Amino acid sequence: MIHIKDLRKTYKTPKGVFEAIKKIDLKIEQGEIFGIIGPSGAGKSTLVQCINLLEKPDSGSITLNGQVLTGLSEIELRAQRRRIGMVFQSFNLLSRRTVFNNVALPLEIAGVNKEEIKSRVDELLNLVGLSHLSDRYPAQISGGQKQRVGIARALACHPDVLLSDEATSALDPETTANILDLLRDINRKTGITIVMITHQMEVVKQICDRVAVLSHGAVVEVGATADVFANPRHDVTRAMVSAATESNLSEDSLEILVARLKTWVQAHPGQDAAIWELHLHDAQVSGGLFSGAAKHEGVSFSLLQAKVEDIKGVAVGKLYVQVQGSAQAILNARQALSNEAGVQIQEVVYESAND
Amino acid sequence: MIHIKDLRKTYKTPKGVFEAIKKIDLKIEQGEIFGIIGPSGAGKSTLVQCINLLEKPDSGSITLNGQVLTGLSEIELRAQRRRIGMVFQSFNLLSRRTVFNNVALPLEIAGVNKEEIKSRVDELLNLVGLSHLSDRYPAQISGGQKQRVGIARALACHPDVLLSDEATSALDPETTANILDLLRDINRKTGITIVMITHQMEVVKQICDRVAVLSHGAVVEVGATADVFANPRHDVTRAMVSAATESNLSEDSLEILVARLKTWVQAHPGQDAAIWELHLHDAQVSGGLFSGAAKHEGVSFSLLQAKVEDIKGVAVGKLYVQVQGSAQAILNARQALSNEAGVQIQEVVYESAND
Amino acid sequence: ADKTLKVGVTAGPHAQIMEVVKDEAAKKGYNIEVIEFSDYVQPNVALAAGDLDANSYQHLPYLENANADRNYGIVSMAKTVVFPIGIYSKKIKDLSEVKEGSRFALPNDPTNGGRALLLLEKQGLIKLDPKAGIKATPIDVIENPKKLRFIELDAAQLPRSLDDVDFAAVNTNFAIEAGLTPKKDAMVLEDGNSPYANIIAVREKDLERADLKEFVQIYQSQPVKDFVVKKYQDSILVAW
Amino acid sequence: MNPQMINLLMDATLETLLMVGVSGLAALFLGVPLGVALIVTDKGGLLQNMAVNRVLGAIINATRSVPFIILMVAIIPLTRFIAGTSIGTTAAIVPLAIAAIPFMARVAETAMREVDRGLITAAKAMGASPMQIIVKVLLPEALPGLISAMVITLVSLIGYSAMAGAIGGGGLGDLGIRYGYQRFLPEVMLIVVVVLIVMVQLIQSVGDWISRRLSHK
Amino acid sequence: MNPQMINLLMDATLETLLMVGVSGLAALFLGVPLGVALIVTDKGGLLQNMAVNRVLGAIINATRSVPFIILMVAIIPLTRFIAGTSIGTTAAIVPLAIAAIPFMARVAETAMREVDRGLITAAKAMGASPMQIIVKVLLPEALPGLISAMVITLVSLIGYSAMAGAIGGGGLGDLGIRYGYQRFLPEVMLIVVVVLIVMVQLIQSVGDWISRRLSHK
Ligand SMILES: Nc1ncnc2c1ncn2[C@@H]1O[C@H](COP(=O)(O)OP(=O)(O)OP(=O)(O)O)[C@@H](O)[C@H]1O
Ligand SMILES: Nc1ncnc2c1ncn2[C@@H]1O[C@H](COP(=O)(O)OP(=O)(O)OP(=O)(O)O)[C@@H](O)[C@H]1O
Ligand SMILES: [Mg+2]
Ligand SMILES: [Mg+2]
Repeated sequence: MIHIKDLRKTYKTPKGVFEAIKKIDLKIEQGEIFGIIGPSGAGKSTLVQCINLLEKPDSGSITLNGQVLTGLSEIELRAQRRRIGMVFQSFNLLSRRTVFNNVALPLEIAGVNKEEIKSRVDELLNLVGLSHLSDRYPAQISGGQKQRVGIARALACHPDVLLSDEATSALDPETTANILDLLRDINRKTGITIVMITHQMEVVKQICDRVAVLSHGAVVEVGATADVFANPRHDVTRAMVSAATESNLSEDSLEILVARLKTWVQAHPGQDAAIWELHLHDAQVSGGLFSGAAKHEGVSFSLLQAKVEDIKGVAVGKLYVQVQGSAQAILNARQALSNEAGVQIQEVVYESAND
Repeated sequence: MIHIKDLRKTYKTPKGVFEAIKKIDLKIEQGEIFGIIGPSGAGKSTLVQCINLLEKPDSGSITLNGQVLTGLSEIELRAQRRRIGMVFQSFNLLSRRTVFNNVALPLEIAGVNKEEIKSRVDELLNLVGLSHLSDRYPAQISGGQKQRVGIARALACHPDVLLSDEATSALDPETTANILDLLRDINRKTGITIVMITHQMEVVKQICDRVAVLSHGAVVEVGATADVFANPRHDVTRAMVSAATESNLSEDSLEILVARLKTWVQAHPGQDAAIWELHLHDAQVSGGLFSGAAKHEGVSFSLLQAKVEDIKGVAVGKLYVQVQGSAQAILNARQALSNEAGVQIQEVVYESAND
Repeated sequence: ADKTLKVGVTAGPHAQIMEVVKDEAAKKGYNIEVIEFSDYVQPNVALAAGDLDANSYQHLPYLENANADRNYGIVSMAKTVVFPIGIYSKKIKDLSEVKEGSRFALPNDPTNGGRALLLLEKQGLIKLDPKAGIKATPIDVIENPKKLRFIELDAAQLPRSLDDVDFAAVNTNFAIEAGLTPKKDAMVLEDGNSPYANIIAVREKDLERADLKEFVQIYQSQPVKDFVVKKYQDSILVAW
Repeated sequence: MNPQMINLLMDATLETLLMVGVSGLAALFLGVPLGVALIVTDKGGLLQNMAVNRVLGAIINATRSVPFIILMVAIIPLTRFIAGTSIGTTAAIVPLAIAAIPFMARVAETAMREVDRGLITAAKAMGASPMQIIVKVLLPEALPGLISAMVITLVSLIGYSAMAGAIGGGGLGDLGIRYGYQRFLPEVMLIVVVVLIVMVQLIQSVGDWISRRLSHK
Repeated sequence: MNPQMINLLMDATLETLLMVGVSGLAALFLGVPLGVALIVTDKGGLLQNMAVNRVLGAIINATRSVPFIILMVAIIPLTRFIAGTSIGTTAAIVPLAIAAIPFMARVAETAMREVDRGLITAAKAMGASPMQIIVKVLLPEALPGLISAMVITLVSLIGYSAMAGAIGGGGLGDLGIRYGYQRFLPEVMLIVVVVLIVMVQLIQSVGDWISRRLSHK
């Protein structure tokens, strides 16, 4: 569907030429929801703006549906762009048009007649929950409302491709969920291809079939979302993904927990206690996890914190558990757990009455 | 520290007067990191802009450190504002000033001398990771980079209060974490009071001592972050918080899991299998959770998905587990789990060989 | 419509007189359309182009010059009035008191500027390049023993400038309207038989047009003369 | 003041309105497009074409360089071609328009230069043609500025129209000059100036009002 | 062309430069502040004061209403007070400046009107005084527009300065009119026009260059 080949893009800066995109090759399939993640300044916005040639690449080619965009005349390009919806990171709403007329703009440009525009815009505003604001001007609505106007506008012409640059960054979790449902729905019904830049790993996880990780203007990793999340291979990916699948016990929490453990150990002579950090790589293997470990009599587990994500049938994540029991029992349990494949175990604290 | 009393604010719109803030009373303590969450359009930005009177409230008073701001002359107000840093949702960077000079602006306004400005700005840019971009203009940097310039600028004058409107919305998880660490650090060292509007529940959870939930221009809930997250009392709060503490098994995942269960049950005559959804309200109680349930011989648990947050010593969340065993064993285990306080159990699927 | 005549004039006495002519002509069934110009070139241009039937704003030397320059093919049909130019001062009483380096203001328009210089030459204060003739401008001054400084101003501006210059050449009409009395205040005044009598100019081919002839007759009638004498006293002299 | 003077004043007011109105319309319908052409052909513009841009700029500058009196005279053949005559109010409209068009183009250019680039980019992303971008984005977004530009042009035209007397154009300014300045009738000058002030104040107020109504920033 | 004519031309060029330069500076140093005053006292402005705003607006409009010739005459006492004389190049600067200041104020106002409100708000939030906001935000952000405004004003001044001949101001425009046009020396007119075009083109190019260098949008 979208084929990005050998793309390069530089900007002139006070300190010389800056390579915003060093060399990118990507293939995005028809009907796919394709995520693009990466640290701030990695070149994500530049990349999507190159897809519909809003930024002229220095070299390389963009092919859309077999059509090489980079070779097209302005007029031919225009026809192609009408099939591409775009949500801008900075919204780019027209300040002198109402919410309604902002959403109507792409329809006007496409030459849709007035009645159809009216019904389509009403429908769209309804979908993004802004029907009541149709007469307002952008200066009179909130950040999240602006963002939703941008989304409605991008969807107005029933595009074949949606380029979305941080389309849910200004939305609360519930509205985000609604918008993602909406996008997935449209994707299922119309087979629209969606390219989604986002910083929100939940968003990637919930909606993206595949994901590319950008860093310093290059793709460092690309693959099915579950694969990338389960086995991040690049440091940058790990740093990004850990936010969705890991959750470190905060210092504050740890302090409270350790204090609690100490009290418990004091009160139960002969019993020890520990906090373990468990990394899961594969849920199928972890099937017997707790049942197996718990079978060792004399140990009791309790869950402190867990972030385990089922990514399309595969559980990935980290959990913190508290173990209580005799020193030997704890040791046995640990052994048992360590033997399970797909589980890594790390001791965070160990409190013993002897201390 | 900040005392908001009986605040009201309306806007004129094409459809008549709109009550953006219906009536808000809030007390924010010295040195606190205070979160404000709420759906898009709830009035969060309006509220913080009222705190330093960038928006003139219709009525009500704002008291800062015992000083009633609402009664001050413009000149007195100016002195107060210099003690308040502000990060804007829309960045509001000066397009004709470089990154360096944007951060320098509040220092210039405060009359700091050139050398000090230079060293302070360099320090700040370093803190937010933008030292290499100091000569660039806002049009030449990415969204997340702009946001970090905004943060650096707000911190420039060592303010007593930081009003932050979605200061991390355009940042990737790693950068967000760095910024939050930075803010917490400053908070600890200088006792700065931080008012943080955010849509990111992780942010609230990680950094906010207390949190207020806004909906339709009114505070519907306010309290310690852990309390609010553990026991959301209002629907709006539940909807917001669930994103951080709950994670529903996606349809896709469920499909795959059910198929897998069916195959397993077919292959193990006499054995049943189920998926349960467990809600945890209190980790201390859940101490014996798995050990207890797992003691019922003949059942094996495996974790599918979990989002359990330790919020300052209290575990809150939801998890999905898969249970396998004889029908009776499963029933027993379920009974045992249900009897635990602080745990709610719900069956998602039950597969039996008899089906 | 047949009896309509378009006549170009410049603002001031020419226009005022023409209003009277217009009223007189109306009695004879003529409709005179008076077009006022605030420029000294356009009335001839418009006449030559056929946009006017006649104009009344210039003196013969000026017309001759204009014809020589631009080949208008315009001729004088009749004399009208004379605006004697005078030299005035608020600083000195007589031209003999003119000091070295004095500032002399003169009109900056071509119908009057050359005249002022010629008047000054006549008083022996300067000498002009003989080739310049009526077109003379300060650059045509070839001898200037008193090292006079020439300041060219809008004709209407001249009476207003008397406080700032040592002496100035002022058209009588502007002098009167500014409250000066030419006979009394002028140090030098052109006389009535000056060559600078204003004229009614028409295109050469129209010289024999009956309506224009009748128009001239109306202009040179007694009521018009009475008006001029009464209105302008001695500052504007009838030249027919 | 005698009735004749009142008549003169009425006529002059109408003449001024006619001259300023028609040449103002010319400025609107030709000056704004010219300003648009300057913007879009400029470096980084929608239809970047430095050659066209330079030529347009040079023509505009050349026209603006020529003092109005000289301009009036220089274009007489054109005036006659358009207005059928080279003198009078109708004829004066032609040079006034010729002066107003490049003036408006420059002021409009300044107003349009400040339109947020992101909005043009957004329209491009929608597949808008340059014409659609101009009509649907550039002009509407610059509208309050363009209205100020129009007000500035109209007021300047009132000033310029005073010079139209050179070709018999008449109008208030010329009346003021002829009677007030050349004939030393300060009262006429005063009345003329008062009428002019009222006229300018009106144009300004209407412009400000529209501009404010349209600004939704 | 004879050496005398060349002299005249040189003098006239210098006179024009002097008149336009000095009155341009006046426009810059008084017109821009006046434009700022219009902006900040307006409804919703930094120092909202509708009374002051209306009075300033009325004064500007009144000054702009008066045809330049009449203005020149009307302010003779002021001119004499400031320049010591009412005629000549120095004297011409006074009415030119008086005309240029309100003109610049209006064009600058248009340029400053479009500055993003959010930036003013941001500066307010930092506790900036109105003066600091003007100097550090309003003016710098409007700078490219202000430079265009200055160019428009300078070019208009060149046109106006041609009328300064009425009070003996001299300059290129006047030279062109008197020698080229009235005394029919077409070569003089041509040379004058060429010099004027070069001058305007230069001002425009320098302005565009600065404006482009400063625009970081
Ligand atoms: N100038 C205005 N005129 C009219 N209504 C306004 C104006 N500014 C804001 N509003 C309305 O007031 C409400 C609160 O806006 P505000 O910007 O405070 O929301 P918010 O809680 O910050 O939302 P978000 O999370 O989307 O940024 C919104 O419904 C918005 O439409
Ligand atoms: N016009 C420009 N001139 C110079 N450098 C630029 C320009 N635009 C972007 N850059 C640089 O190019 C890099 C990529 O920018 P881009 O906007 O694509 O980043 P991004 O991945 O979208 O970041 P973010 O997540 O913060 O939005 C950044 O380092 C930025 O500083
Ligand atoms: Mg980006
Ligand atoms: Mg907001």
